[in-house]
Amino acid sequence: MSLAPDLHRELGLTDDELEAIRQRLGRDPSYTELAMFSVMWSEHCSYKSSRLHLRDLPTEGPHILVGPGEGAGIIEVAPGVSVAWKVESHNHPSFVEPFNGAATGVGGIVRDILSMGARPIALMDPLRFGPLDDPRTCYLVEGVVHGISSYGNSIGVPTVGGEVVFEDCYAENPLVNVACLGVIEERLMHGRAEGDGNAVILIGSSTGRDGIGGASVLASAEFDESSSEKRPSVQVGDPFTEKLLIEACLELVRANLLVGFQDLGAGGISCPTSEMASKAGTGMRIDIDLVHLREADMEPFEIMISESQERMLAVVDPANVDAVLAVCRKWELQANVLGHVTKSGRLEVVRGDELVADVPADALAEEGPVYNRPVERPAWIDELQGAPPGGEAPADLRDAFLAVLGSPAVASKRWVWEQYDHMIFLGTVQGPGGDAAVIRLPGREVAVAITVDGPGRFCYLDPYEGARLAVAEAARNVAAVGGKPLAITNCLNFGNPEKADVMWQFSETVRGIADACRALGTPVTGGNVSFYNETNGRAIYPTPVIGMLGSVLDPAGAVGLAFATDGDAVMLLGATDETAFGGSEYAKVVNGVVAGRPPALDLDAEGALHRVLIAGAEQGLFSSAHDCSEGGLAIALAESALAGGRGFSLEMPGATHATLFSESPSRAVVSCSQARVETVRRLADEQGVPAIVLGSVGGDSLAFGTFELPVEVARGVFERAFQRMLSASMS
Amino acid sequence: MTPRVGIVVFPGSNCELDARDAFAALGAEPVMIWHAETSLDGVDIVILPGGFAHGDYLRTGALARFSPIMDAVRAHAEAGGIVLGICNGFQILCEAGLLPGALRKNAGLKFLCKWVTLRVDEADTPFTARARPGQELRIPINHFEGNWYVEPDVLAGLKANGQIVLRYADNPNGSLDDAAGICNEGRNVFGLMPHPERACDSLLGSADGVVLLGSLLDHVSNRTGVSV
Amino acid sequence: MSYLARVDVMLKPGISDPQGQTIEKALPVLGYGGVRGVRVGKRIQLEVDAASPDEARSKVEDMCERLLANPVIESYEVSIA
Amino acid sequence: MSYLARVDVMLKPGISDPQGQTIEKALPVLGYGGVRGVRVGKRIQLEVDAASPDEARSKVEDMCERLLANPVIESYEVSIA
Ligand SMILES: Nc1ncnc2c1ncn2[C@@H]1O[C@H](COP(=O)(O)OP(=O)(O)O)[C@@H](O)[C@H]1O
Ligand SMILES: [Mg+2]
Repeated sequence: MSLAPDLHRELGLTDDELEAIRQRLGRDPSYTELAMFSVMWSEHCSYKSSRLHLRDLPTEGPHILVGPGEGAGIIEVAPGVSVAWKVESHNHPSFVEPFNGAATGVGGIVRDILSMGARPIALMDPLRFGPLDDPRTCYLVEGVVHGISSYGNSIGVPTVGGEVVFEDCYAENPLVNVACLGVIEERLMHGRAEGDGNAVILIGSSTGRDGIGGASVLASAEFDESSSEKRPSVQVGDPFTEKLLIEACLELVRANLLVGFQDLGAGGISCPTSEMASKAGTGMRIDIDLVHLREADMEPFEIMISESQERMLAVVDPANVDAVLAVCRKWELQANVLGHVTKSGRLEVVRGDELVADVPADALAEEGPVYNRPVERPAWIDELQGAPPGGEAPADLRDAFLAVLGSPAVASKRWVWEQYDHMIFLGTVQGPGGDAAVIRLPGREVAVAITVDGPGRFCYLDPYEGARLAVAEAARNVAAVGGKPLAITNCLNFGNPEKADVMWQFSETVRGIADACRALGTPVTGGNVSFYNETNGRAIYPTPVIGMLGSVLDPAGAVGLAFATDGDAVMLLGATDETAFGGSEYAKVVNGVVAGRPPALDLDAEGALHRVLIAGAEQGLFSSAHDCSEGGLAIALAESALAGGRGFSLEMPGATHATLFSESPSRAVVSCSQARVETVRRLADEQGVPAIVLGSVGGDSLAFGTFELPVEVARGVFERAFQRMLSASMS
Repeated sequence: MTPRVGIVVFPGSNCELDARDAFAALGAEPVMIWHAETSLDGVDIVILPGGFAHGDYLRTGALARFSPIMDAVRAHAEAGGIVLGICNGFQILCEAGLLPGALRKNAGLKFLCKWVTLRVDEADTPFTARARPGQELRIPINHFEGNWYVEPDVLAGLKANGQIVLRYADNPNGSLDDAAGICNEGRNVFGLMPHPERACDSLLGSADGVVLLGSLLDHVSNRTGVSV
Repeated sequence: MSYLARVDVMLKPGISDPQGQTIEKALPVLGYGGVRGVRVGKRIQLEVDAASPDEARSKVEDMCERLLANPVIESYEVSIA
Repeated sequence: MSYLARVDVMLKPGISDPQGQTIEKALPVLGYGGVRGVRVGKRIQLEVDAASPDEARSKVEDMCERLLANPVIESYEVSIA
């Protein structure tokens, strides 16, 4: 059969890519094969634009059991205790249909974690939207939050933290990233199809025409106009089936009935079949007539690339097939033996006795194109960095404080996280609202601290510095609760990689992440790249979202951000650069400026601060600890006060906007009993970290010295701002 | 010998492990019971845990009440045995007719996961014996359908019989008469929206849930001579 | 024979309907005045095998009584096509 | 004049309906065989002020596009009484 001349282009494959496919096959691909290549060689699945750069990331460390390349990274947080940690993006689907886009985003990352044999025990949702005064934004916020809430709550995985950020650049390209933490129960699983003759079993939902809108051009003549209607690009999540899938798969892993397994996500059945065979150096032969279909007369290409949700592919020793099917039946899950593992090194797809695809597994999974895209530092960056950062003094310091406290980025996100079950599994020692979440692992006495951070404004001003700041802030959040930063996962959200300036932002970002991770000893265990977040030529800020994971060996010793005791001393750890306003919340909110250079970061000073925070927590010195980030010292103090429901008074002379709102990094506000001030000082001195007493906890007002206001006034602004802005622009 | 607590697991339940761990920590012996079973094999207490049985599709609890195990649960209840439905379990007991009323979407049309304060308005039940009348308990809620409703005349009867056991100090979901937890006329079947199993460890924010779960264990220990 | 059945399940009159109220509040904001009494319920479609429309109807009504509606708060209507 | 409008919102064909599928799977267990194609949607009732049935209809269809239905995945039918 000969293909229409530019069919491949409509499928997003270049002429060169088609030629490469011809060479691998030694012939023209069939429609079905072309569809399979189009998804497996897509940017999303093949990493063709990012792979060269990602190689520079440090991925090894004594506690890293599995690095990039599998469903999720695996980190040993304590002897014999391992966790899986991974972040994924679901940006575009969430823009098209916020509720289902976000819901299926949760489902996807949860199956990644599950594919390692780990029980998913926590989610985090870094979210980015356009300006909050735009009704469209509010529609998206409501839909995305409801989608995450209804899916995550139903499958019984707590959503313990996240981010909600608002910038104009995300208006047409909202970012919905989701991170998931899992704990290895019995044994680690791998996505490998070992063992000639082993059975290949598809478990879970039936397969429909979900998410193949793009490939509709392959529809053969008998399909009428409504074919696009027949192939909705929107996928509806089914959390109930996902929950059954989790329990059934974990039971299969516990019973050691699986040789290997992998989730189905982008690429549908084409992905795990080719990847598992390729990783094991084997082949696979499957009959798609055995796939449990949701709709009649589906064509082979539809079955092979359908992205129907809630499915897993398992490779099983023939002797165990009945046992596997029995477990699936108990959990009321569909399970079908599709075929078997071969030695051929090829993925052979038959329908009945017709061979519809026959391609080398490596060609699909491993030999996708790799591009060294042009990289060029954009001219506009110099102008941007040269401009004043917006650190001018405000007309009124108190008003400025309230403006920053009530800005969408800083104000409490309670409206969001109260819609998430953040307590199930009885492990949430610290949940949303703090620095890092502290999650005690089920049935174990150790906990992990997890956080997600992605300072897009800093990265826009300087991708390299911004990326380092992102890693530093994430690690600081973990250290603030007393956790030892161990490893990161990351989601790299960018514009169009075919543009040299976007690729420059990307390469600079990866370089920054790599340097910071080396300096802080936190290797990269994996992540995800999302390109083409761009509309009408307008790209988002370069937005690397860093998911940092640390260990907390004594959960009871974890430190919270809330001021706890009247009379405690309030101390600032770390040096303040009073000029660090580039990309700061103050500059944006008070002076309407996003320009200049981001705050200068010294990674040695950062590491030293972390050592002080961790040691102080271990020795039980702190009543509270909270890192300084958005809004600087003023907001850090206010958040600790509001969380503790008690005020403070600063004794330091003449606190100016520069002292209070500068966002110089590597700083934290701690409180401790007066008796311990000297011990804290000594601890800080040993690490070369400046430590000064700012004042003391107590009273019912935030007394900054140069101005002051009642705790309850601040609370009203902080707690109500977000919902007020939401409902305001709904009306 | 220690009280045996049977925890019924429906497809889509998700708080069964939490219930298991909370009761185990209180010295009871948890027994997991799959919904397709037909026997409770002699457990002292039956728990219908929280979650989303059958995805909460159609209506919360609508499909779960037809599970095979529910006949045994009904028989246990009719024989005076203790049955406790937590959150989704409460919804299932209402759908099954073992407790009066039905649970509608929260008045605010939002899922709510937060700490609330409950007031014990009936301290003379097996579920609240450890509490003082009027005692306040800090226990989290976690639901979208916790807005309890019952016909006015039925409500009058329930109040007269003191079957509204727990009330919200500050009604979060529009529930009729601020009801957070109720019991049947025989005072052996209980349902509540809040999650006492999530409040049995001060490291997690509160241990007030022990008052309620502990009361049930006391009750069966005294009655059957088993001890905790 | 197979019949297409439509079931409409609504909250009983007098039982407050937060979904309806929310929509009713949102409509004026979007510029739709003069809208009252918004009620939101479920519409369930199904194909039933039966010998006659009447048999189909009684089969579906039976499902409503036992499963599709909750008599405490909901009322239902069945139509057979 | 005021008109009673009924709006039926259903998922478009091809969009999977997990809720419908789950109910369909449960029915045989409850002794209801021979039921297929279960789909669950929304039924919305409202009273609209309008000069004519046609005006009422176009007003409501307008609301469907903007608020009552999600055109990306749902289709709707309006009937005016
Ligand atoms: N930004 C990144 N940094 C490091 N590894 C990455 C990054 N993006 C993707 N990877 C790794 O590449 C592999 C493929 O990524 P992805 O397609 O997201 O995994 P999955 O197939 O589970 O969705 C994964 O192991 C992932 O960890
Ligand atoms: Mg922080």
